[in-house]
Amino acid sequence: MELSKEQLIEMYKKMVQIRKFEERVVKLFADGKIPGFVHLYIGEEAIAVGACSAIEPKDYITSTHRGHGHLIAKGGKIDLMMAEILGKATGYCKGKGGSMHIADVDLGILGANGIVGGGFTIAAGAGLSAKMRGTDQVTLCFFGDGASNQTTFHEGINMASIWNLPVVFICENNQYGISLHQSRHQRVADVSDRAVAYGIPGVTVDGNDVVAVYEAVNEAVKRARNGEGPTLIECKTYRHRGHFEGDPVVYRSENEFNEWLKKDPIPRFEEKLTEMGVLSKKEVDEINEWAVKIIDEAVEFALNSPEPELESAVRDVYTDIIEEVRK
Amino acid sequence: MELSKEQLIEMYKKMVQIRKFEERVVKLFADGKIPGFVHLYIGEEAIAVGACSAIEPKDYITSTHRGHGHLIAKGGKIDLMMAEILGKATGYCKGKGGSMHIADVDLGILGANGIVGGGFTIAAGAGLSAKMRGTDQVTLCFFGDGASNQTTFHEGINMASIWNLPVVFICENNQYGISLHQSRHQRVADVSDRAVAYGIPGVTVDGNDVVAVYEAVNEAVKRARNGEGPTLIECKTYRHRGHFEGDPVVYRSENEFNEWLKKDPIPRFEEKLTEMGVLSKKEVDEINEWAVKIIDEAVEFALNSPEPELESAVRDVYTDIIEEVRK
Amino acid sequence: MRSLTYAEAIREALKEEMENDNRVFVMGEDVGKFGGCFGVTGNLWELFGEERVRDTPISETAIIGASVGAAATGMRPVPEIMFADFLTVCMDQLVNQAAKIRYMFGGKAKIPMTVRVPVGAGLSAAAQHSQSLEAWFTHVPGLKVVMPSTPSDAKGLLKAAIRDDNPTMFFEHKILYSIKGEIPDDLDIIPLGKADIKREGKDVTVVATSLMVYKALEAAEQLEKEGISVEVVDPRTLFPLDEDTILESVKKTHKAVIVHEACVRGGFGGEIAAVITEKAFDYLDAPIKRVGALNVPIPFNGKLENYVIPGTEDIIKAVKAVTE
Amino acid sequence: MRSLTYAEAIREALKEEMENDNRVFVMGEDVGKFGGCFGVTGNLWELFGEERVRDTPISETAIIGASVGAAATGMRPVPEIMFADFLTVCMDQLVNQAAKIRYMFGGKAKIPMTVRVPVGAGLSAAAQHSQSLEAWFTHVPGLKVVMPSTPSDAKGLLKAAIRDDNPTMFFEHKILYSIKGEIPDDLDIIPLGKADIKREGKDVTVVATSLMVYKALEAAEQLEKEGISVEVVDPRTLFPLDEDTILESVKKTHKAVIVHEACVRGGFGGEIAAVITEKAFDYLDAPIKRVGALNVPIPFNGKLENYVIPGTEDIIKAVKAVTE
Ligand SMILES: Cc1ncc(C[n+]2csc(CCOP(=O)(O)OP(=O)(O)O)c2C)c(N)n1
Ligand SMILES: Cc1ncc(C[n+]2csc(CCOP(=O)(O)OP(=O)(O)O)c2C)c(N)n1
Ligand SMILES: [Mg+2]
Ligand SMILES: [Mg+2]
Repeated sequence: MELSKEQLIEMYKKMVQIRKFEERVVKLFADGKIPGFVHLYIGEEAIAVGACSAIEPKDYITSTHRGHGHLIAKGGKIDLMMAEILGKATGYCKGKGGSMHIADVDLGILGANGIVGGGFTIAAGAGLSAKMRGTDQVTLCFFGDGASNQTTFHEGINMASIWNLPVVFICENNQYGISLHQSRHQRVADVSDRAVAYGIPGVTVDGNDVVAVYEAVNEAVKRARNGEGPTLIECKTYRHRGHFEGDPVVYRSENEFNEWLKKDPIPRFEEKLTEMGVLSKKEVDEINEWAVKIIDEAVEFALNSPEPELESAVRDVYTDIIEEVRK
Repeated sequence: MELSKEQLIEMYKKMVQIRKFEERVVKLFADGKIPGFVHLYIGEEAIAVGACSAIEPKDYITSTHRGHGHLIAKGGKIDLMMAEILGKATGYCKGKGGSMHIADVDLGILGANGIVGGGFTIAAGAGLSAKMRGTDQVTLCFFGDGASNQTTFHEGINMASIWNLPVVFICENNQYGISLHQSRHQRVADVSDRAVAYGIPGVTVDGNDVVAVYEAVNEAVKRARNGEGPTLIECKTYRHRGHFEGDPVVYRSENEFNEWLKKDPIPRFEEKLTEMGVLSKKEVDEINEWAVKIIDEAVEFALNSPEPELESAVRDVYTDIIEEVRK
Repeated sequence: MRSLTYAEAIREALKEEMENDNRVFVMGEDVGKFGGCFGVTGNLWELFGEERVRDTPISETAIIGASVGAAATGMRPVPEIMFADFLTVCMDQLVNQAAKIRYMFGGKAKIPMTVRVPVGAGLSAAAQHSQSLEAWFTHVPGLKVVMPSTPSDAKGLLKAAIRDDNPTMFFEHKILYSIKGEIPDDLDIIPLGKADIKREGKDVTVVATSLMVYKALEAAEQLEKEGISVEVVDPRTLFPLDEDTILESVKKTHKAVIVHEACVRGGFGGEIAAVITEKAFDYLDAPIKRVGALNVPIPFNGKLENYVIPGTEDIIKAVKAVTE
Repeated sequence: MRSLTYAEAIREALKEEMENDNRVFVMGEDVGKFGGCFGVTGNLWELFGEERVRDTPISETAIIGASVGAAATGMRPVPEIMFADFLTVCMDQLVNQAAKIRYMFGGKAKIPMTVRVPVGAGLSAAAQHSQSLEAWFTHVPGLKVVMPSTPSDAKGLLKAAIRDDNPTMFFEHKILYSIKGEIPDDLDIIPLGKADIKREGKDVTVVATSLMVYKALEAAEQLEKEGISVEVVDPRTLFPLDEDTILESVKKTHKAVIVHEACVRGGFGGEIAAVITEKAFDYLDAPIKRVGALNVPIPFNGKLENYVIPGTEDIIKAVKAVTE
C-alpha cells in the first residue's frame, strides 16, 4: 500500500467530516430548516474519499443528486455548502441551486446534478477538454447503479472510450435506484461487467473499504493520465438512509439493512487505522470532535447568513443579459 | 440444417426480390422519380431474409431507415412499397411516409424509422405487449452498427432483458455509420460483445450467409417464445451502395469494396443451392426473371397511381380530429 | 358528492380504467410498491399486481418508447414520467415516434397512450425539478395535451385520455396533489376539448391553467371587492383547445389576461393571445396581458421561487392594468 | 463585395473563428472528411485536422453533453446536430444542463457553445427530417436562439454566437444552404438581438424568419403591384428578440402578419403576436395574422409538403386579409 500515514489520516478525517455533515443535515431537515429534496451519503463515504484521494486539485469530478460526499471529498467548502443547502445568499450557488446543484468549478467540481446520469457526458466533455488543452487533468464521474441504465451512461462512456479520454467512471452501487433493487433493474450482477461493451477495463471493489477504492481509482487515474483512456470502477455499498429524507423505506428488509450496518465504512477504517497504529483512540475522538466543530461553525455561518435578495433571482441566467424584474 | 428445399427456395426468391427491388430504386432515383432520401439494402439481403424466415406472420419486426429489405422479407407488398417510395396515394402510407416510414402493422411490420435507434424501445414495447396479452409473438428488431451507440440501444435492450421480453435484436454491422468506420465509433470489434452488459446471449454470424443468419435467429426465436428473453445477434455485412443514393462514398477504399463484393450473399447462396441440387441454373434464371417481372408490375402500378389529394395532408394526424385545411 | 384529493381522483381514474379494460396498464419509476414519487399510484400495485403496475429502471427513453410499441400492438399504456423536467430525456419517443407514427403510416396505426407527468414549482426543488413544459407539446401535431386543475377534472379527463386513441400528455401539478375537491356522483368522462368557466364575470376574462386557476380565483375574489368582475376560464385541455369558450368570454368582457406558471417567453399564453387577437380583435378594448413565471430557471430558495412564479398579486396587477 | 452561398458563409465563419481562437472546435456526425451531411463543414477537416473537426458516433446525447462539459472547462465547442429533428434526442443536455448550469451554480460557470442545426422542410424528407423546432428553445431561459436568413447574416451572427459566452442554438435552413448573397467587405460580427428590416414599407409589417423572409419579400413584391406597401422585418435572433424594431414597424404600419415555417400552433408567432398585442395595442388597426405550416407532421410527397408549409400565396392572402 503506497498510502502514507498522513494520507490515511486525511482520508479518515474526510470520511468523518462527511458523516458528521450528513448527520447534521438529517437533523436540520427534520427541524424543517432545509427546503426541497436532500439525498444523503451516509454509508457511502469510502467511495468519494477513496476516489478523490487519488486525484489532485487540478482534476475534475462530476457528481450526482447524492453529492455532498463528493463535494467534501474534493475539497468543497463546508460552510458554503451548508449555506447553499439552507438556501442562503452566501451559499455556493447564492441559494439558487440547493443540495442538488452545488458546484465549485474553480475546485474542479463540475456540479451535483438533478438529472440521473447527467454527469456521464459532461465528464466526457471535461475529459475531451483536458485532452485538447493538452493538460493531464483527469475527470472522475460518480454515478449510481440506477444511473447505469440511463441513455447517458452508454453514450458518455462510449465516447470517452473511443477517444481515450482521461475519465474514470465510478459506480456507487448501493443496490437500489430509489425503491428498485438492482436485480430488478438490470440483469448483470456487477455494473462493471458493462465495461466490456466499451472495450475498457472494468473492476468491482468493496465500496465500503476506502483503501480498496483508492487503489482501484489510483490505478485508473494513472491509465487516464497516460492517455490509455477510461476505466469503469464499481464500488459495492449501501445507503443507510432512505433515498431522500422522508422516504419511508418500504422496499428493503430490516435484516439486509442490519447486515450492511456491520460493514459501515467508517468504523471499519477506524479499526484498521487503530490496529495499524496510525491513529490512537484519543486521536479518533479528537477528529470526531473537530469534525463536529467544523459543522457547528458551518451551520452557524449558514443560519446567520442572509436570504438572497429577491431580485437576485433574475441574475446569472446569461453572462450579459438581465431580462426583466418582477414589477 | 432443418430447412426444407421449399424454404431454401423461398429464401432465395426473397433475396433476389429485394435485390431487384433495390436495383430498380437505384434507377428510379437516378431518373429523378424518387424524392427525398433513399438508403439501399444491396449486399445485406441475407440478414433480413435469414431472420424473417425464422418467424411467422403473427410476429413483429421493427425496421430502420434502410428498410426495404426487411419489409419485403416480412411479406410487405412490393407494389404498395414502390408506390409509397414514389409518393403515391396508393402507397403504404398514402404518400405521407416515403421510404423511411413504410409500415404494415397488420403484417407485423411496425415501421421503418427515420431516427437511428428508433426501433429498440418500440420493439421492447411490442415484446411487452405480446407478453401481457399472453401470445407467443416474437419481435425482431433490426439495427445498424452505428445505432448501437444510441441511447435507445442501451435502454431498450436493458428493459427487454430484465423483463425477459420476446425480442431478438439483430445488428446489421455493415462496418459504417454513414462515413464513420466501426473502429472509429466504438472500441468493441463485435457489437455482440455488448450482450454481456444485459446478461443475455450475444452471437456474431456471417451476415452474408443467409443460412447462418437463419440458424442464429431461429435459435433466438425459440428462446424468446420459451420466455427465456432476448438475444443479441450481430451479422457482419457490407453495403454495396453509398449510405444514401447520391453519397460520393469518399470514406472507403476500392479494395475493401471489392473484397466484400466477392462475398455478395446472393451469388454465394445461389452457388450453394445449385451445388446442393436445390435449384438448377435454369430455375435460378426463372426466379430472377420472375422477380424482375414483379418489380416491373409494381413500378407500373406505382407510376400509374395518382398523387395524393392535397387535402389528404391534413388527415391521419389524429384518429378523431381534422384540425384545418389550407384556405 | 364525495370529496377526493387530486391525487386520489387520479388514482381512482386509473383504477376504474384498469378494471374496465385489461389493456390498460401503468408503468414508471417507483410506481409499484413504493406507490409513486408523489404517492399517486398508491395501492394500485396491490390491486393489480406488478405486471400491470410496472416498476421500470431509470430509463425514460425506454418507458415512453416501450409504451409506443405496446400501444401500437394493442395495449393502452399509461406511463408516468416522475417529473416533467425528465421529459427532456424521452422527447424523441414522444415527438418523433408517438406523435407521428399514425400520420407517417398513412393512418394505419394508432397509439393510444396517456403520459402522466407532474409539473410545476413550489417545492424548492430547483431548476431541474420544477418546470412546466406543456407548451412544447402543443407545438407537436399528433399529441393531445391535458392540464386539469381540479380533482374532478383530473378524474374525468384522465379517463377520457385513457380511452382516447391518440397519444396524450397529461400534466398534473405537484402542488395540487393534496388539494381536495368534490367529485360529482355522475362523473364519468369529461371530453377533451371543453373549457370550463370556473367563475363567471363580466369585466375581464382571465384564462388560467392548472394551479393558476386557483390563483386566478383568489384574484377574482379580491377584485370583486374593488368592483371588478372577473371571469375565469380554465381551458383544461390545451389541445384540443376550446377556442369558442375563450372567444365567447372575451367577446363579452372585451379584455383578456392569460395566466400560466410556465415562463412567459415561448409559453402557451402566446398562443392564446394570438388566437384572441386574430379571432376577436374587434371586441378587444385593451391590450392582452400575459402573466407567467419570469424568464429564468426556477431557483431553489423558496422566496426566490415565489418571486419567479406568478402569484395572485401579479394577476391582480395585470387585471387592473387592462381594466383601468 | 464577394458573393457566397449560405453554406459557404457559415463555413467561413467557422474557419475564421477557429483561426482566431484555438478553443473553438467543431464536432458532429460526419462533419470530418465527409464534410457534413449538407456539406457545410466541407474542407474544415483538411484545414484543422480531426482533433478540431471531430467525427462523432451517432450519439447526439454525447455530442451535446460533452460540449457542455468542454465548454464548462474552457473550450468553445460548436457541435452540429445533423437535423433539428434529432434535437429530441439531446434535449436534456440542452435544456437541463447547458441552459441552466450557470444559473444553478449561482453564476459561477459559463457555457460558451453554439449548436448548429439544419431545420426545415422542402426536401421530401418527411416527418422526422423536416421540422422547425426553434420555438421550444425560446421557452428555455438560458439559451439564445439565432435563425439567420441570408449568407451575410449567417456569417456575422455565427461569429457573434461563437464569441458569445452563453449556449446558443443556431438554426440554419437546409433550403437556404445553396442560396447566394453578398458579404459586405467590412462584415465582422452582427450582434445578437438586432432585427433587420429586409424591406421598408408603410401599410403592413410582415415579421418573417429564415426561409420565410424570401417568401415574404416575394409576397411584398407582388403586393406592391397592387398598391400595398409591405415592410418585411427579420428578427434574425428569436432570443434576444429585438422587440423595439418590430414594435416601431407596427406603430408605423398599424398592421402585422407573422410568418414562420414551423406549424402555427405553439409556434414562435404566438410570442410575437402577444408582444405586439401587449405593447402596441393602441396602434393596431387590424387583427394580427399568423402564417405557418398546417398543424400536421410534414408529409413525404412534395406536393403535400408544399401544401403544408406556408408559401408566398399564403402570405399574400394574410396581408390582404389585414389590409382590406
Ligand atoms: C432522468 C431522471 N430520472 C429520474 C430521476 C428521479 N431520481 C432521482 S434519484 C433516482 C435514483 C437514482 O438511483 P441511483 O442512480 O442508483 O443513485 P442512488 O440514488 O442510489 O445514489 C431517481 C430515479 C431523475 N432525477 N432523473
Ligand atoms: C438520431 C439520429 N441521428 C442521426 C441520424 C442520421 N443518420 C441516418 S442513417 C445514419 C447512419 C446509421 O448507421 P447504422 O446504424 O450503422 O446503419 P446503416 O446506415 O449503416 O445501415 C445516420 C447517422 C438519424 N437519422 N437519427
Ligand atoms: Mg443506487
Ligand atoms: Mg452501419
